[in-house]
Amino acid sequence: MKVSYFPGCTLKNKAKDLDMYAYKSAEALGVTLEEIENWQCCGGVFTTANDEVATKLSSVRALKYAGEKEQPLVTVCSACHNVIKQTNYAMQTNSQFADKVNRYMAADGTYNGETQVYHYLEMLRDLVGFDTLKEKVVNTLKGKKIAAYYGCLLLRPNSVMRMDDPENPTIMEDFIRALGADAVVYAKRNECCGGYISVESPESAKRNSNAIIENAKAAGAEMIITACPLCKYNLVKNGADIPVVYFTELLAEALGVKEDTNA
Amino acid sequence: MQVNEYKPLIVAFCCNWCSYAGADLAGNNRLAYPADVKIIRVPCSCRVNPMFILRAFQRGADGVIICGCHPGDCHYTSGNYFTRRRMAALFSMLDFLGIEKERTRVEWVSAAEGAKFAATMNDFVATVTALGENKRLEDLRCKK
Amino acid sequence: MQKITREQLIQKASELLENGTVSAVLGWGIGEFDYDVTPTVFSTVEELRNGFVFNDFCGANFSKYLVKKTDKIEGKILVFLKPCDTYSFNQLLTEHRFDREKVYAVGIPCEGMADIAKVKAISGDGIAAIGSNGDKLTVTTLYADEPVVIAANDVLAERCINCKSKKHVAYDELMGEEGEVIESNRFDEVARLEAMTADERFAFWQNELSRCIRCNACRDACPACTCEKCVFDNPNSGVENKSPANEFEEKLFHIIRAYHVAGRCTDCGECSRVCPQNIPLHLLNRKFIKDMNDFYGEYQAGAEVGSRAPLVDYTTEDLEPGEVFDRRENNA
Amino acid sequence: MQRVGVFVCWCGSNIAGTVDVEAVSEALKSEPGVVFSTNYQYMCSQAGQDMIKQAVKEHNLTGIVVCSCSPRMHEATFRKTAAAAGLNPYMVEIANIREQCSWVHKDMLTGTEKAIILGKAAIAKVNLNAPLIPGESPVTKRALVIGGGIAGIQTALDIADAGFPVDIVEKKPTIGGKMAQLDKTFPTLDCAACILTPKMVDVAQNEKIRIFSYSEVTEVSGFVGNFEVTIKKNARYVKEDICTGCGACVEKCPMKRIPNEFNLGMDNRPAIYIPFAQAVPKVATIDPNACNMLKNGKCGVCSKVCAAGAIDYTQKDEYINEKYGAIVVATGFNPISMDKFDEFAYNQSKDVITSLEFERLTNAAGPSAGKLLRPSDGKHPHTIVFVQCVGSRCESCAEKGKEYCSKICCMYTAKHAMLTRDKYPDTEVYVFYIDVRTPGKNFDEFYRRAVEEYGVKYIKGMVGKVVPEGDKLKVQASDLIANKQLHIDADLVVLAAAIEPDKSARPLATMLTASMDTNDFFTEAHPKLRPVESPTAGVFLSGACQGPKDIPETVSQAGAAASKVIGLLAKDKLTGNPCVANSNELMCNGCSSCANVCPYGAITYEDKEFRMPDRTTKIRRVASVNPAVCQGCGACTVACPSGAMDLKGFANLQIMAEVDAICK
Amino acid sequence: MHNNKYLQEEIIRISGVNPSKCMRCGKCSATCPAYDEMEYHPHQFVNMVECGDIEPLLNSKSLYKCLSCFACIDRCPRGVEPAKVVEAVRLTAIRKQGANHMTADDIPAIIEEDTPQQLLVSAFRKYTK
Repeated sequence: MKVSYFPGCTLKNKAKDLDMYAYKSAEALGVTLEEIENWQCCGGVFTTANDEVATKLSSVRALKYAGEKEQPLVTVCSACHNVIKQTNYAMQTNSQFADKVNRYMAADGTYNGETQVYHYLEMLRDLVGFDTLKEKVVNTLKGKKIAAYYGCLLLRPNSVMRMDDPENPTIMEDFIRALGADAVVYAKRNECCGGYISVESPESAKRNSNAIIENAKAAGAEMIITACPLCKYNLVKNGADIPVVYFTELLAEALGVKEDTNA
Repeated sequence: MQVNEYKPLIVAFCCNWCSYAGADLAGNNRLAYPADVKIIRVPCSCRVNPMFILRAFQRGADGVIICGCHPGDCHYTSGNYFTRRRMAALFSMLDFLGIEKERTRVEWVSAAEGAKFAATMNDFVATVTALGENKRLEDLRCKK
Repeated sequence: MQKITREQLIQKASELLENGTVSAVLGWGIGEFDYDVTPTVFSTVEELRNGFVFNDFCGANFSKYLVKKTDKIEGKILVFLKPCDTYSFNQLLTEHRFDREKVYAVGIPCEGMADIAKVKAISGDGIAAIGSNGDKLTVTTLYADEPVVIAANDVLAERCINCKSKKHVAYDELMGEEGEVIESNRFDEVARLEAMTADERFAFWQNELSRCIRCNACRDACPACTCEKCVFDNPNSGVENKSPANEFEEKLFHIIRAYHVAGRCTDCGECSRVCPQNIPLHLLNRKFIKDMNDFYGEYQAGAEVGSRAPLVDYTTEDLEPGEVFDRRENNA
Repeated sequence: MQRVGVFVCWCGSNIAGTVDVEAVSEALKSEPGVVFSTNYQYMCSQAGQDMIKQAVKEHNLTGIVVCSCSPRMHEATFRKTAAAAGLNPYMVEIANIREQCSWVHKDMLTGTEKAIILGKAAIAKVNLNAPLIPGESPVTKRALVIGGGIAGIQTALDIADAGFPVDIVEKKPTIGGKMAQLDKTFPTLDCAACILTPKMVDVAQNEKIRIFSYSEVTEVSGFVGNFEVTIKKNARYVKEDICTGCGACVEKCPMKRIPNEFNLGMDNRPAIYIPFAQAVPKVATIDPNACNMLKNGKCGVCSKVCAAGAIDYTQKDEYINEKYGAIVVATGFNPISMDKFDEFAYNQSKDVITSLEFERLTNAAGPSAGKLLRPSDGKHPHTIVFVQCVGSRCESCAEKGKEYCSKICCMYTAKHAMLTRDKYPDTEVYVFYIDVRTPGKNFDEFYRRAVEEYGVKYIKGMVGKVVPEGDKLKVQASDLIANKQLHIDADLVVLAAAIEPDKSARPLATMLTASMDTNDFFTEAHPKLRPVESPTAGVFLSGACQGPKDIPETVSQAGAAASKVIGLLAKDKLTGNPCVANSNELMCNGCSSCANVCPYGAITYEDKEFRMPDRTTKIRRVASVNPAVCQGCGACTVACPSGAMDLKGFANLQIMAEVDAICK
Repeated sequence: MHNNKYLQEEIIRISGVNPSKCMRCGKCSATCPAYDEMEYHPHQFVNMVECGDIEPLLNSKSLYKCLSCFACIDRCPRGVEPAKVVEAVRLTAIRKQGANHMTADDIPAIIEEDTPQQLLVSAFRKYTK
């Protein structure tokens, strides 16, 4: 299986792990990630304003590129996924917006939201299948108590993201279980870590991040996994005293390709 | 807006048990729709003979809409299921003859759906107004 | 060229008349011209010898005549049925239009009938005689010195080119060999029209229907149009009109006629065969048949007695009238 | 052609405000057949009706057109007026110039124009009207009540009290419904069981009432006065007439760990069970999904311990056919699922419960024997947060929740809060509310007592998130009055879940051809004037199946439904709807198309002899309609190719005349 | 209270939110993770836009505290979408010339070794036009 892949800015810099493990693991699962040529930054945040067009064009280009290859577009970073999925939804449902965008895109031809956008986790669940994943696990993580941290960007707004039940999601827990570990369920897993507020009011981000860690620990977590570099940054920077790792790293470890990557 | 505003003539056949009551509810709630819509009450949407529809077009109607109970909710158990088949066949035939398919419509509107009734009529009138006068059904025979 | 001959048919009819199985024979009678064949009732062997014909112009579907004739005759009536006629025969039985006990049906094979319009297009007018020889028709006209020889296949009627079945679905006795239901291309023309734009379709039908002279031949020949009183003849129906009163009327007539026979029409093609203006009326019926096949599953009227036509049936999951068009656009 | 009188109603300013009634009556004067035309302030008033009667006499009217409100409102009124004036009541036609004209159009000119056209259509139709005489049909003097909660119980008792036999069909093993699960009832705080169980016993002992428990209605045919119903009696594997309800089997059954639905899964019951001590009928039922004997033929303990020999593992579902004159729907409600509201952590913590679960927790017969203990650890909760409107009052297109107010939550939450503070004064009780809605006798007083006397903390605002952490539930909420975000460490969170109609209501509505609204509540025939009747004649509504209701309302509606049923069953004959199909034999081909589409089997065929023009006779098969069975839908009229089949009151010519009048 | 109709309409247009759908339940503010940072809370944004009382919002630091976590959007029972209102007001404020809430000059003070690009990109997208 070949899919188009949008890595995003951070995955080529501060979150190289997230990217590399994603590649290695996909390979181990028989999926080829074909990186979008000349991809540009998604913008980090989706602007909900009806009249913002220019900031969404790079997402549309990525979507169109995948569409032309008749491939689903896969993202790993929660923020990229959120921005691209919301942009795609706007292209599908808001004809005024789509019209404006297509005028900008005139030279490249029109796009109307045909591409299917998958988060890497959704790819594992819907395209690969957690059962298949389970079979490919080499190093079982049995006995590890792992808490999934979704944050906000993967799940909301649910009317667009449609990844899972936004209040009681299970996709990451199912992922953890597929790798053989115990999934720790805690209520704050879908509460915001503070995101970019750490620029504006670091204390606020600290308060939010700490509450999340505390809640996960109270539920018995020994490790937290996340899909978002910013989440990881906030949780770690604000003093997480249990490991916070990217879910792809955990995946690579279970699939036995982690050492490869480091070598 | 044009000075000589075109007003279409719309005939709506409404089932006594659902959409006619739905139209009453729209009235009770003062949900406006254009006066171009004239309702004929029938006991069930299955009472609507294709002949009535063609007759309406023949006499100058620009659009005909049939409203019945939602499938499964027919007061007579199965009337609207027959309506659904009859009208699917008839509308497809009219389209086959080159007559604008937008001039005919079937909608399921329950007695509780006053808002849907008004919205449906507003939409249908807008669609038919955009099409303009019904010429084709009258003119099929005359070569221009 | 038919595989069965006039002589064979006369012999069969005579036999059945003489042994008392039947008291009359419904067959093709000699007309003014060789191509002008008229449905006729024969009561004696002599009448048969003098008046019975069987040639490439015996397209008439006798099923409909049974509705009236079975009442008029004591005992059984013999009817010759080509494969396509047997569907109409069954359909009329489904609708209880005649008493099966009063009919002795003999199935005969059919190689397809000729379309006189096509013959005339080749031979020219003034046909004096048409002979049949092998797969050829020999046409003698008043104006040509030499008879024109035409390949029978070149003048096959449209409905025979698109023959849907060589199989008889009803008979008491079968002459010749039984055929099979055929995968025909009969819906191709409908599909071609469907693929046009609405404007093109409108222009097509405007051209066709504008020629209608409301002679009612289509209705009178149609084996599904056996109403005791047609709504168009009934002053109390509200739609009576024996001749068109305005531009709309033919359309109303043809749409309503097609609608009234929808689900009951066996696609025998009599309407188009008898139309003096050569309007392809069968396309209206085929459109309904094609749609109903598409929407509700394959259904062939008359294939079996007692089957329920799509328009007097339903399922709770039927598609919505509005979805009809989405479906077509998606298929396109 | 008729001699038509036209009567245009002003309906005060309801019509006259947007329709020039004078112009309408004037314009309609010159329509064919019209010999008299006038307008009046209130045609439906006595004076208005007298005016019509007077005009009939003076002008020898044979047909009447009233331009007024919807025929669904006053058609019956004006038909009676016509009858009083000596006309056939079906010589009246109504032009609906209120609901479908003056109320939906704002401009006087267009309103008047349309009213005139609607009037013309009615005149065109009435000119083709013929006097109709309704047929009669007998009434089966037995009623069916579907649902055995308080609504069904009250309806059945009231009907039986009037002397008519009643059958109750209840899908659970016992009657009693939701009320049997409640602890106390607002606003008087009577014990629910104390007031309900005597009624249940009354039902059991009433000779006129039969109870089909553990049963469901599977098929309904017929019409008012003459329904035929199939009831499926599910196999309970216990002979109902022999079982004494001693409970020996329940005690001895080895399969003890089946979630107890009566206690909402908060404790367990055996595979053979009696839902609660006062169950009616008090007989055991075997849960076929849990019983080892039924699943794999191993066990048989209950059969061994049953002294009466009531256990029957071979019992089969039984189908009973019965005739009824009237049917009452009393299918009740359920709290909605909390699955989609996990911001409140219902699926994450045992200590987040619904209000109905709270009822069981405080009920002496409940899982904690009436002691308010946390389900997780059995400890006494010191801080309780009640959350109102969970799933109620949501946007209509919302993916979760219901658009309507569930009506009962404000009061039961006040009750819960008050009772908690009363029994456990050391408990802090918070109630988060959007609005407190307490219209009802002694309701607001009750709520105020909770606040003022019992010290319940009512906070205007909503809970946004519940985070279980350790043995606490961290509640994050807003206090809109103080403009603060609150963080409360609670021990128990109680969600006032929205209520919705029982799931069995939708298929039942289809069987009964009774209409429902978009929320699956049954629709009443008129929201104000006929609140306990469904639009389908002979089908009545009782309790929460029609909309959210508390117990007092349910009981009064149950009584109202019963009185309607009694009124119906007291009649020996019902006059039918004369607008039925009829077949013109001369034109009928006997093709069977009409019979194929008739939902009632009202059409039969016979061979009839006809004289032909040539003096011969001919026998033909023709259709005939049984007017007592035909309900007048008209499906046959369109199926008929020859136009032989027509519908009285909605004849082809009449409808075409309306079309012509509108399209002129 | 000043009713600024122009700004009100502008914000309704940009956000696509109909503030009159709000039933004042306060669930948005109950669920907001940035509540304590804000002078005006999500429900007040909706309410003040409905009243046309926009200026105080334009000048409020609350604009830059919203995390765009969309919790208020998903949990609102009436589908009001308060976060979109906050976004529209914020854009109205920073679209004015020189009104950017953050400039490149601010970066050196923020940046650390492990600061992910995503943080800067997001902050720029939120705080500048």
